Amino acid sequence: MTAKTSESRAHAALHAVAEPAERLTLAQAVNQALRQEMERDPSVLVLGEDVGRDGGVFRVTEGLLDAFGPDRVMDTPLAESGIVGVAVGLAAAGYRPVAEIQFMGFMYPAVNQLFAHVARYRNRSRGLFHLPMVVRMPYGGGIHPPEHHSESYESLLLNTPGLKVVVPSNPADAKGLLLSAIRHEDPVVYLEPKRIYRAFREEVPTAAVPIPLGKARVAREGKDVTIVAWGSMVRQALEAHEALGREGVSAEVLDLRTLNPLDLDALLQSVEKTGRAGVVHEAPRNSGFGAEIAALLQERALLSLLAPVQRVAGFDTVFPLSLLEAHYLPHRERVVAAVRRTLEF
Amino acid sequence: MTAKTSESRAHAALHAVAEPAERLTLAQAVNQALRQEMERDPSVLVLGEDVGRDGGVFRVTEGLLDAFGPDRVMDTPLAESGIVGVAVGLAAAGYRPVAEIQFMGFMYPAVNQLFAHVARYRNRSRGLFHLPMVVRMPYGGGIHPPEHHSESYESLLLNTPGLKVVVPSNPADAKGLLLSAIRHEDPVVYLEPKRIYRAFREEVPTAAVPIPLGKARVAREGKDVTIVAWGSMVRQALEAHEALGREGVSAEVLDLRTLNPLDLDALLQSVEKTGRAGVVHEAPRNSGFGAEIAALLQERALLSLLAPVQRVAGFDTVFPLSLLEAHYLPHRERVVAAVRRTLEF
Amino acid sequence: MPKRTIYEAVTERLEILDKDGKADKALVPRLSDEQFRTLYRNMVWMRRFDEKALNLQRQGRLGTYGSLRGQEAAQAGLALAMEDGDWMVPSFREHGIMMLRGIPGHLIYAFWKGDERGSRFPEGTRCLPPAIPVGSQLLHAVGVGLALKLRGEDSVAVGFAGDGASSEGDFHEALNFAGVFRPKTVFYIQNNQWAISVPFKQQTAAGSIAQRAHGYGIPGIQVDGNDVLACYAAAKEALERARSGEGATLIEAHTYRMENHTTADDAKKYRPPEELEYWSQRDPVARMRVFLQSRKLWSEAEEASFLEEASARVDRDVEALEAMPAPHPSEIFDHMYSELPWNLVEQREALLNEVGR
Amino acid sequence: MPKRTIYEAVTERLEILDKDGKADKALVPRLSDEQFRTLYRNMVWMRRFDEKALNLQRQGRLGTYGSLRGQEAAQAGLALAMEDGDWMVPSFREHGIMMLRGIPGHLIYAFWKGDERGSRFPEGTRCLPPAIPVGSQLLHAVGVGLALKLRGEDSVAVGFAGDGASSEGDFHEALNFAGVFRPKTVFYIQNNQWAISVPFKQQTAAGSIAQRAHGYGIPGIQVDGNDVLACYAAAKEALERARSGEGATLIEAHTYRMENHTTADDAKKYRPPEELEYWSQRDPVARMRVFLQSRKLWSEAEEASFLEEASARVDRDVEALEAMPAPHPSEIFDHMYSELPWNLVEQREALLNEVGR
Ligand SMILES: Cc1ncc(C[n+]2csc(CCOP(=O)(O)OP(=O)(O)O)c2C)c(N)n1
Ligand SMILES: Cc1ncc(C[n+]2csc(CCOP(=O)(O)OP(=O)(O)O)c2C)c(N)n1
Ligand SMILES: [Mg+2]
Ligand SMILES: [Mg+2]
Repeated sequence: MTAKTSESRAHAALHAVAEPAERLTLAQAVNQALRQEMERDPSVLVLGEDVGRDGGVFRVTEGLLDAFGPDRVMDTPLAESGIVGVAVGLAAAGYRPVAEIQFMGFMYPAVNQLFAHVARYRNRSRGLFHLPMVVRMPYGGGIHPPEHHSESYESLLLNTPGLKVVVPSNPADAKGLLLSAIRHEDPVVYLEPKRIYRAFREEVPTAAVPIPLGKARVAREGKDVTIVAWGSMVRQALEAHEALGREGVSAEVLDLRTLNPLDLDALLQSVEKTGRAGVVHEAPRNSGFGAEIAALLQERALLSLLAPVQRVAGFDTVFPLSLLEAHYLPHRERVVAAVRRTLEF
Repeated sequence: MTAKTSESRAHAALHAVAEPAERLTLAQAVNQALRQEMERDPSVLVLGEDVGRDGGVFRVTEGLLDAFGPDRVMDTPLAESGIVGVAVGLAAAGYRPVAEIQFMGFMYPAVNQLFAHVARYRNRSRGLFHLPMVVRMPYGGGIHPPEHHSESYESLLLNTPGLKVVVPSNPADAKGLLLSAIRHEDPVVYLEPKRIYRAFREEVPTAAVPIPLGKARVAREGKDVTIVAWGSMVRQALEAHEALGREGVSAEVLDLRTLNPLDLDALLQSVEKTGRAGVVHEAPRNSGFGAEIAALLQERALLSLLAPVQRVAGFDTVFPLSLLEAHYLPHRERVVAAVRRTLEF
Repeated sequence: MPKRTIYEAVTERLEILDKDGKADKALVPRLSDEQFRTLYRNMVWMRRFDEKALNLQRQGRLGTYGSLRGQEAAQAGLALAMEDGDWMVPSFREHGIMMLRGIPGHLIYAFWKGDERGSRFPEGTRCLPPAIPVGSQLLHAVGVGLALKLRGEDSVAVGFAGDGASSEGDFHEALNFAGVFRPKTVFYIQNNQWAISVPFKQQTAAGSIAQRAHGYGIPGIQVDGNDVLACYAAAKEALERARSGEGATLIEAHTYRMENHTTADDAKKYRPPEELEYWSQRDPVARMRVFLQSRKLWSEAEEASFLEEASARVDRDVEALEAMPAPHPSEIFDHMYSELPWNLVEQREALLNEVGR
Repeated sequence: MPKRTIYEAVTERLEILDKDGKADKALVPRLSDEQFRTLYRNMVWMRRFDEKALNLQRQGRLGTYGSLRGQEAAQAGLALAMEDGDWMVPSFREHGIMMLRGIPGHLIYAFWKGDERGSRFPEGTRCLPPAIPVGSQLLHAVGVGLALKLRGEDSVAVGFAGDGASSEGDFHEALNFAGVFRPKTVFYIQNNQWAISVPFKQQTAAGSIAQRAHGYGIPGIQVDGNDVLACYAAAKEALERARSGEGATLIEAHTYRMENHTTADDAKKYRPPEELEYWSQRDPVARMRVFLQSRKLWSEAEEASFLEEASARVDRDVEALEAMPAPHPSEIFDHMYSELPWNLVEQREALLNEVGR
């Protein structure tokens, strides 16, 4: 609660320039960004499974079909490779498709198109063709669904050069970052933390105010330790910040917002200040992006590190079905414990 | 040359028990392992594109069709998802398929089968079904081919729990590790460093002597620094060892052999001894497996580390076509330079 | 004639019961009265099982659930045609036939409750765990069918998928591999007209899924999926073909999803009520009842006792479900590999310490 | 009749020139003498270009090269049917038609030499870079064709693939999307009978690729791919259909790969010599020459001058290729994104220091 309100204050501040604002959920913020970009730019198209008449299984594209018609909001056949592959052609021929993969767990059939083509087209054609397209994917756990509906595969995207990867953690960022992603000239994979689609409302500027890609956000200032997180896990980091605060530990929370390109300066600045760091993600620990964060910190800030960078991650297992899901997901206590390890090292 | 001969001596020694031996290339060693397992166990099958009549585009499966017939050596249609998906059914119903993906660069269409099914079947069925299957993939650069024929995607496999990942660096290991992989009860992705398929011959035990999975190999003993490598990059590490030796630097070369499960003990033991480490791989640096190695070392050996773990990796770019390939691939001088950075830190 | 015909074939549809349950005598399969009764009873049982699941879900005793209402004939007809040793390679809406093939109902409920133990079926049931990534499992059905052929076994693998799944690349690869390798496989596609909110006519411009078979050199047939006799007959023929080594068949069971896609869905948003009306008039259970009546194989009294029996079985399933102890947290780790690697040992330890074993 | 027909599938094949080049008068497309000559000349040119490439490769002046020998008619016929504004979405064996569509030969050679600059085509050529993952590009052709439809452009996108590629899931997804969205797209499948060492009959149990169209609600036709007039006529019809908004067509050009798969392959290991013999007797260039002769459109003298002209053009391509400066190492980084992120700045710097700029 307190975390929530103080966070929204933080945003209100960040976006003070951009009043008037309204209180939206993350899902509504994404919807508004899509709507505003489609109004602004006729070359923006939306395609995917159930994005039209149904308005998306999370109701994120609700109302777009009525507003823009079936030529700009396309319910596709059930085929992820087809969705991304057709988007490639649309983008190469001058459109700005925003493709939806219904759940990141169903990204796999699209991996050939995404990794072999979307990520490579500009380089392959030495700049003649580039693909200004966005692939939206709800990701992560917390909604108690069947198998394959809870996964976080960002690490796979990050070892594949050519894709920008953006992950908002709150409604205001969700809107501002998506605006930038749609206007961006490089392909962007835009990951939506589905567990917080409706978890809370926050002030979101009514106007279309893009938030630049590649810039992290200090969600909480602190001096003893840096907690690095993105997307859904920022909530856990903020809760840990509150809990640690009560123990007199001042934890800085760095919300990366963009995973590629990483905001290295913000990362180093924070850790050089605090001397301690932990990184939180839902994906399995092994070869997860937390490893890259730790590797970079020991590479570039070893002498500032008073303790090993701690990783709080999913287990190196399949994401469990709902009865065991709560055991898998990183939570406040695990973040707090990791921070303690850095303090007690 | 010296590296080569001294290395083969090292192996000859390692396998002293296993005489008689013959001098084979890595490709011949893989072929021999397949042949011996197919003779030993009628449930072992080989399937893939061009593996039959053609004997494989690298001639690795040469002679198997004639020896075992079309029911056990299947030339499949051109469809990677089909190859792996059909292998899943064969394995679930009691066979031990060894599927080939012609190049790791064409793994993407098979990722849904490999990651959503092969890696998960045992867990999904709570142990009722498991998949004793191997997926062989020639990987890595150095052969000057068209696009998609040079890639190293091991990091994608490693962030996906459920797959054992094995990478031999020499003919003797190639045979011994493949024997274990085929006999193993868990699915194994077996990566073959195509650039050294025929680069050299070494003593390989004629008998079928499995080399256990999950055990790294100290390819060279050293006391000043540990160079971690696998597959094709072990050559570069060994060349660096020689070059450094001439400068009086004693570099230990650790050949991981198995990437999942990682031989953590061997890794820590070596680095706690040397206090310095570098890791070499062809895949892009960002979120590559080198990050995991560095993350683990700073997590578990921070106080032994006299310098940051150095990563010598491919660039965070698409793997270039042949005219620029040599600039991309890690080579001896880059490894030596990285080691110097650890010494001069 | 300028162009020369290089391929000519037709796609057929089989119907035995008309929409009101009147049978085409000539086509009625030679089954015993008891078998006719069984077909009907099994559908009644499935429907009970399904209604109970929806109930439990509403009460929060199950998670998201996918109803099979409307598809009872498609599953009961096939079930009667299958032999004991045959394999099932299901998608996620096959729980009706799974029950008929010996999978305990409480396990099926457990699956929908979010418990992996629900997919550990009794030894020998020869049913692979339900596959969620649509279409992908059809390749497994080809692999199993190929294994059966290679071993010279007398059994067949039946692979299931939906109309939406037929748009995935794996559908194509599976049918093409099946044409080439002639496995002991039957592809059983339940075309229930909807893939969540996408109607079949937006899923493909082909008028049927059955006609896809022309692209793979295997036989294909459409069957009235709400006609349990037709489903039985078509399945029987295809299973025999596979069993005798003549290769795979594509069966499209043309049926209808009477419920929401799952309990997480609201079909009112996208589905015209007239359509529901139209299909309600073709209810598979009602049609078979008319057939039984026409053969004097049905009575109020028997109906009542089926229902009671069915309800009792379903209640026992619920009891068994709720008697299952909570899964132990270590289950997250214990089935990943044949042995626990060091990282899972550590992570398992950490979790057990956290939850206090 | 027990079963009711719901679909009748007929697939046709178009041939105009017989194996010896004799034309079916009624079918000969209405083209000017100059156009007939052009078709022939273009094939001669392609063959020269191809022979030179094989030569360069043997001398180590090109890398692995994939010959198009035998497929000249399939590419020349289509090229003549296409309009200036049309798009090409090639695979890796379309260099013949790429040249005819204005892609400089030295760029094509550069591609096979291992130089990405070879895929930066001149502005406005409307040709996407060659795609190596087989089949995947057909989806791009659907996307481009859809863009053309949405913008109401009068152009068409032609997507290319081979017989092997038709087994990939993306082939299916592309044809199915095309049926549903009716893009301005033509699928042009050159069935050259081999996918490296796998013959077409092992690639699929379907007798043709053209008959796959029945599964997607789009027209499909097979054409004698060694008959340049038939290829032109079939392509023309399909392009017009797409142009006028009537949707996509699947064309199977039934031809033959006369060379090894690539210079890295040795077809002797798997290919019966009789087969080569059979197809040599159906050589596309020879057949068109006979046709020209029958129309008095050919003479020794002209032939000699074409050949000289073709050789001269090809030699200029080689000169242009070898006049290209070596690519700068920074090219590895410069086209990854719209701007260089910090990690590429660092890595680029490091490389430039290493090679000494
Ligand atoms: C590869 C993949 N993409 C998306 C989904 C999400 N999803 C679950 S069911 C479904 C619709 C399936 O339709 P159909 O194949 O007709 O089966 P039905 O639900 O009608 O039984 C979708 C899109 C999925 N499970 N798998
Ligand atoms: C997805 C994928 N898998 C494997 C390969 C390797 N490969 C290159 S060409 C080829 C055969 C292609 O045959 P076909 O589609 O008939 O085209 P052709 O070479 O005959 O022109 C294969 C298997 C590839 N390029 N892409
Ligand atoms: Mg359906
Ligand atoms: Mg071919």
